[in-house]
Amino acid sequence: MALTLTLVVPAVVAVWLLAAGRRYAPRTARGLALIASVVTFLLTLVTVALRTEVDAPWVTSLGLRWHFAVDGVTIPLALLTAALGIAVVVHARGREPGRPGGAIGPSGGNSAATYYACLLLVEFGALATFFARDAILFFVAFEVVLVPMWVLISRFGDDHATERARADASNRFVLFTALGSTLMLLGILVLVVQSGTSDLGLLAAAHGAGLSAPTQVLVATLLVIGLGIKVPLWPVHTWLPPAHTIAPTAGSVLLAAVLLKMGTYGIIRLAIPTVPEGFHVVAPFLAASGAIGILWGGLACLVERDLKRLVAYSSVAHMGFVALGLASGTQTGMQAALFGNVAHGLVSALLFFVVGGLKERWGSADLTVARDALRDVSPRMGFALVVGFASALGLPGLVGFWGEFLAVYAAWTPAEGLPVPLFRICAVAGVVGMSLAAAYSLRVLRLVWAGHQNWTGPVGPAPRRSRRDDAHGAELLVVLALVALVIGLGVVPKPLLGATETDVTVLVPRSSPVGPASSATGGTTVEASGP
Amino acid sequence: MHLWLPMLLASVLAGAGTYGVLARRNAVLVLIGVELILNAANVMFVALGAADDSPLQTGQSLTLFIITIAAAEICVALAVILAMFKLQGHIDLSAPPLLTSPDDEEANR
Amino acid sequence: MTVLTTTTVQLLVLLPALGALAGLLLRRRRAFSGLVAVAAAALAFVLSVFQFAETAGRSDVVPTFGPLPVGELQIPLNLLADRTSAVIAVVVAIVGLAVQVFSVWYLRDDSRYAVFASTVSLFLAAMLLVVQSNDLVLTLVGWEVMGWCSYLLIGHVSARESARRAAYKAFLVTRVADIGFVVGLVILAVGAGSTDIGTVMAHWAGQQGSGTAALVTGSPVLTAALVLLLAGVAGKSGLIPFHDWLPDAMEGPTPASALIHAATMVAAGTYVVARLHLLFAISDTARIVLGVLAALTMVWAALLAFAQTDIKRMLAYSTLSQIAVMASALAFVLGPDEAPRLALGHLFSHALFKSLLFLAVGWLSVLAGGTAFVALRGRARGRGALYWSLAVGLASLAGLPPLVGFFSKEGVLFAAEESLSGHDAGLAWFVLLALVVTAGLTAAYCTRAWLLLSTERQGGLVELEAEEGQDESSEEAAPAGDEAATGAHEARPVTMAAALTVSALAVLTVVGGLLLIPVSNGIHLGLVMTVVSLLVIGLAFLGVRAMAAAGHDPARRLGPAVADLSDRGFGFDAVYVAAGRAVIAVARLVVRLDRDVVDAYPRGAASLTGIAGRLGEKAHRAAPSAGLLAVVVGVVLIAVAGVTVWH
Amino acid sequence: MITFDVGTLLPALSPLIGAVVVLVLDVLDTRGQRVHYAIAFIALVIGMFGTFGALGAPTGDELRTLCLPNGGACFYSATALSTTLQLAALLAAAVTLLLAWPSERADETGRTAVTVSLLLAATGGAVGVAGARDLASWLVTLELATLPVVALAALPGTRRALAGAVQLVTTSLVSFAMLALGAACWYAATGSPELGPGPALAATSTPQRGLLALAVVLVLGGIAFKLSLVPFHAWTPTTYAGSPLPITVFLAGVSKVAALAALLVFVQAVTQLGRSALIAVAVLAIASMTLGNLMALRQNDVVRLLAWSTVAQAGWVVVPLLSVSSFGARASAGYLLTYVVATLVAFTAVMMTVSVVGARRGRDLAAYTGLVRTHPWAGGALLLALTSLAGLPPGVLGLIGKIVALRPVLAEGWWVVGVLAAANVVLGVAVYLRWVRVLLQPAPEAVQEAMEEGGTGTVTTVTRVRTHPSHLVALGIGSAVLVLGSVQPELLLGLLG
Repeated sequence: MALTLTLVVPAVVAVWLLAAGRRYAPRTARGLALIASVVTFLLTLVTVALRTEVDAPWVTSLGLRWHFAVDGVTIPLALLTAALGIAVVVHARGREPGRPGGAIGPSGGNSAATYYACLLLVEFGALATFFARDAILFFVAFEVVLVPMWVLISRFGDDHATERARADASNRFVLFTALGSTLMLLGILVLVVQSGTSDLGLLAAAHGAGLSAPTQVLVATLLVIGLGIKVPLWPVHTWLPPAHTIAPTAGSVLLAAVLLKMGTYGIIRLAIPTVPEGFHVVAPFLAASGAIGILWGGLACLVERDLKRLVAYSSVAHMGFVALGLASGTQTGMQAALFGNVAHGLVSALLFFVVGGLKERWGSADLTVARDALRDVSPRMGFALVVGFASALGLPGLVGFWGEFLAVYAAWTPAEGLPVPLFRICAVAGVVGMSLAAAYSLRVLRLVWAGHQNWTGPVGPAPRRSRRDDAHGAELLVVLALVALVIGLGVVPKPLLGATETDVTVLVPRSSPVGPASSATGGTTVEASGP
Repeated sequence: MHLWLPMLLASVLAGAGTYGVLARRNAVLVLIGVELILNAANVMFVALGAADDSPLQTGQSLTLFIITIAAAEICVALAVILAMFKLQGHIDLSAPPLLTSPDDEEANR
Repeated sequence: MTVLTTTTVQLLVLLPALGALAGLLLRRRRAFSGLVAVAAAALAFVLSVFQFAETAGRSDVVPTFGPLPVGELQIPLNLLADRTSAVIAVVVAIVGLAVQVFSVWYLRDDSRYAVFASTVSLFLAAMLLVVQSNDLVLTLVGWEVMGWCSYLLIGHVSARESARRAAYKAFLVTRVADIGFVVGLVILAVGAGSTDIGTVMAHWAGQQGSGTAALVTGSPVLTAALVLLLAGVAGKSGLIPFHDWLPDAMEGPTPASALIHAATMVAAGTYVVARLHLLFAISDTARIVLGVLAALTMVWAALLAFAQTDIKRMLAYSTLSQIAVMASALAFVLGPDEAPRLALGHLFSHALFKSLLFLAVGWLSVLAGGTAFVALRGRARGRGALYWSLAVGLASLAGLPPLVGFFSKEGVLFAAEESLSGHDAGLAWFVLLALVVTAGLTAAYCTRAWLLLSTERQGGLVELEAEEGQDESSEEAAPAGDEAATGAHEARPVTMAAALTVSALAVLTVVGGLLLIPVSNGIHLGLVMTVVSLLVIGLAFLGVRAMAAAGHDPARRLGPAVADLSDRGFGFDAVYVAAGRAVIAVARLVVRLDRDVVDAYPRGAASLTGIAGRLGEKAHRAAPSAGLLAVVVGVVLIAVAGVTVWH
Repeated sequence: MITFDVGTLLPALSPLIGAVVVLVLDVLDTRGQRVHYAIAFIALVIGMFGTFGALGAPTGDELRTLCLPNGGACFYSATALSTTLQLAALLAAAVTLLLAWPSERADETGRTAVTVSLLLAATGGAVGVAGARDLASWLVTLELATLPVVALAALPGTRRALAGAVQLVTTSLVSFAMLALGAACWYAATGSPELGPGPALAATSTPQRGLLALAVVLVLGGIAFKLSLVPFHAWTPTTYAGSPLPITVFLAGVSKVAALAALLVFVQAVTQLGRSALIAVAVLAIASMTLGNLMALRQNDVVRLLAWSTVAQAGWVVVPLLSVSSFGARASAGYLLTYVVATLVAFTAVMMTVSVVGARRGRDLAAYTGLVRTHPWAGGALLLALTSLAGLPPGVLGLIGKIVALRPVLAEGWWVVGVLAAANVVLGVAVYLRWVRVLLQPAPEAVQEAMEEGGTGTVTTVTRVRTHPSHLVALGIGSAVLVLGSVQPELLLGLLG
């Protein structure tokens, strides 16, 4: 029951806002949205606590069931989504489109209600995706987020950008993702038709029993490519930077912190357990593309001028680590991927809130413009920025570290049968990527936080500007909460890892026993391809 | 009697008809081509109907149906062609028609 | 183990971290944050002493969060409390406390003092974590956090571009070196299936014991892992080729330099190697690499130190060479666990006298308004405590008996001497030579520094003008950075606490020899080497005295060119710059590829649809006959397709 | 004597009877204008009621009638599938009727009777063909569904209308010739007029199975014209753009249903097709998807856009037939339903806009700027319809339709076709979102002010035009079905049994 409500509440409120919202003042609309998101969050907590489950027939002629449930893999992402759902609504305070000083999008009439409705719809779609336990239902939920996010980008996008640029960015987003999800649908359908059920639980339990090897490979390929576009993996990532650059702050946050996760989550949920052999064949390519993505994104960040694009490229790099962990096919890799997923969710959310705020203040996110040192002008934003980028460069004690380190470890010892040398190369690439991350993070901090190298203005502590210059009110609240999470989970990662542990053992059979035995095998494999 | 003779005739008719449809630009001639094809069908029906001896003379009755429908078709077609001739002054099918004219506005309202 | 030890060790790591957090939260109230910082350090000191008492002759494994559930890999996240960790913890805590107390006075006018203090506390926590860690992951955590803190401290005065650059350089160089470190750790952990240091060593050593042919001298994999590990160590400890970030790190406020150089960051590398020395003992290759790197670095740095025009930079180079001296001890295998003890012994003494030197110099710089020798010329005279502190510090650095530096250095020499007869005699000879040369050079630059600090400038007009000339040039070269060193403090007297701190360190440096006993199991003196080194030191002293006749700067005898060159670290920085340029070039290439190749497909598809559409429109001028043609052709096509095959 | 079950035949009969009644009435009283529409509407409603008999029947069994004595073949049967299609046709016809409903200004042409009766006749044909089970009635009803439309298209007598009509009539003639030939071949191959699995199976083993194949492909070609599959689509844009909007709606709705119904009758008769014939189907499907989307992407005239989108959707309709089975047939019908509903709603919205701003402007994409704000109901419905055509939520109905259509394809292992279809999904999304973007754009200032006054605004003229009530009814029916279908697609798909 709680589960159903969790999904129904945001959807209904969103529809209501769309239908009747035109008469509402932005304040009213925000109130409704806020209530909705808070209720959703509470309901999510209840759902997670009670581990409730809904299973009712929906489209019987398709064998499609209204089947939602919760498990360890879902919990962190669901909570993250629900929490960010509140965050984005709170953060939009005073920024509504069509308001004087409203920072969101070009104002066309009073469209605040539409804006909030889109946010809620995205939240609804993401939650449904994470809770779905039916392959086809998963696809349907997966599609739900497309149109609202498209609207967010094209309608409420950066008003400094031209109409054309906004159209381009939003279309790239929606077309790429539509292609991806349709390919995924093909994979799902082949899988469902071949194995006769679309229940993810049964599919996972079967571990691909009764599916011929070619079928498995076909399914795995379709699924990985389709979901990979959403992740986004290396060669198909080009939709991300423009989308992030144009999207409003909240849009970028949801995009990076929630939508991208749907891709990796899909791989974990759909591809790996249902067609293990097929995935085994695809894994090396996944790993390679992940590794390339790590280096590619890191390098691109070194010379990127636009701060938001930079963060977008860093997302590509970080998701590369997740892909690497997934590809390794071991439980460690899976844990790494799941942790990395959430970690990147938090970090990218934090970074986009801060960077978006800076862009609102500066009018542009161009790094080549010389500005006062952020640590002088607005220390709070500066602090948040430092924490964000420190975590982005994988600094231990912050949430970013664990996922990446474990991913590298997992890549060094992939599951049996995978090409060890390739994976070792990928692991090294990962570590190199970490130092690239350090390079670009510090580059940004050096330019933005510590002051610009060609800055000719007054050196030293500049006078504090007006209160608006620094984070305050809602923005401060959101940012601080994220900072707390980033540090807290970084210092004590155990709860998060513990939450996913048991279900990972369900999804992936333990590849190699631990302890001395594995040390022997580990040793020998090392021998096999030692330098 | 052997079926191959009527079949041959049918195929010749069909071929001729198709040629007419393709080669002719004059609408009426195109109609004639269509008629030829239809008659090919009729020939087949009759011949085959003669061959088998089902109680309800299938072949022959089908032929009648075809003829009737063809008649109806041709009526409508001729009507349209007439109107075309009135409006455009020619019945050349290969000529792209003029679409814009003042009367469209109110006609479509 | 006792509950007491457990909590002690946990708190030892935890308290400074909490101190950092609290300091950050209280940053508005300067007094509080200062108080918190000092208190945290003091508590850490007490706890470390307590641990020292507790761990007499035994070692305990201390749990923290409990193992991490990460599938196949085991990450117990344990700490270890034994004699070694206890001693090093003590010295770290001492230095930390000294730095905190001192910086309360030193950074009095700094608007960002609170942040500085908290960073130092965090730094302390990280180093203590590395010291206590019994888990590769925890080591890595502390290791990286230290790097980050050093970044923050060096870039503390971020108004100066030079400071920003130095911080950037420091972190980047160490991080690049860490590529090796991380991969090495991963290899070690993968082998053992666990990151527990005990397990790891048992596994690899056990493999060696199992005596398959490949493993007699350590498997190639182990060697690879260790060498990679060494890369990281070289980064943090500033061995060639990663050494050049350290002198630039002088951009940080002097107390920060004291912290980084004396006890924490640079020492961490040595400490980790000492911890894993059991493995290094197996792999000759790794030890040879270590020995050679160390030998080169110690001489190179000592050479550079001599002609520095800025005393902080001189001290920085001396740190480089001293760290290399420690490391060189680790290249040998003596009795069970003996080499590491000697190395750590030198670490211990170096921590004491180097922190002493830095704090004293900081003090002096406040009085003199700069750290360039020109500014400091003769300023040490008649400063009482400060005068003697500097004297003791430099003497100990030069290795004069009976100061602590003497004993520890002799220990290292002893290690090398001992292994002359070992199966790695070649390495021993090489290192020994380097050590002796370094001893001489060290004595030389210490003498020079002392002469410059203690003797007034005298001489003719020409000399003066020349000095003036050098004055300006060196003003530029000098970091001149610390807000403290702007001379604003001339009026302000040093606080008792700060003065006491320095003096206390001085005392420790004098009596440190005794404290050394527990560290390296008594005093090790090789008779021959002692004599040799004392001779060398004496010669160097006399030589420099001679060069400095009539109050000249001995370095000036080598000509200004040398001075400039050594100020620029013999231009080693260029190598880094070149590397950076190369990476950026690759990055630009990547961006171009991203735009023109990877993204070409979607754009191409878009334009393709456009073209196709246009063609389609051309094909659809609404001529009826065309439609008919299409129909018939279509049917024929399908017919052909459909009839040809039928089954 | 042949059995004759009125109840079963009612759906087909009532429109035809209605047509006759209308004509008679017109003879009696030439002034009756709207009464014709009323009668027609009643006739259609009765027809719909007639379908409930078969729909209510337990799944699987079919009501047969017009059977030869002593258990001979039956010429008419109503399965769940066919009956659903009939219902769809009747609904579509009703909506068309509502859209064609004359406003206060009675039209002086006095053609209402003709128009209405033609509409009814065509509807009757469309309904009949779904149930036809023998060559004769199949051919007759199929043509009955086509010919009146030609007349309707030509009726306005404008140049555009005529151009459309000419295209339509010539193409339909040729395709009818093809159908006749196909029928002849079928007869030659099977020796029986019955369109059932029995004869076909018997024939597949005989030497004349080549003829059977020929029959299949000829029929396919003939019907492909009505479905406007590439390359038989040439008439579609011209005719759609030329004929009056209600007739276009009829073409887009009822005719498509009729065509598919006819095709399904034939396909279900031919229980197995050669792989190459299937390849032909696949090629047709993919070709029409691609060309349709590509062309639709460039249109600024919304009617032409919808015309081309019809071509694209036709591809989606036939793609499931790659599995020659009741499975495939149901899937195809299911997709057709989703398409018809969405298209009807879209056209209704267009109609409303046209009725406000006039034909020329109303067909221009620009006229829809900010429609969601200026005319929330029409705008919202249009948005829902477009997303449904694109197969994206909130148009869940269309999304489910895509799943339904693709499932048989992959079940038969045609995954290459699947991938191509996926590419076309993307194209389709581009096509429809192009329109949606316009809908969502902020409305022009003039319109904003008009909104304040409560008038209905458009780009240029801000006039208070009261939208025609019948349009609103049509919109209501359409969007109700669309929304219900999106919330619970089973309501539609379940009908197919």
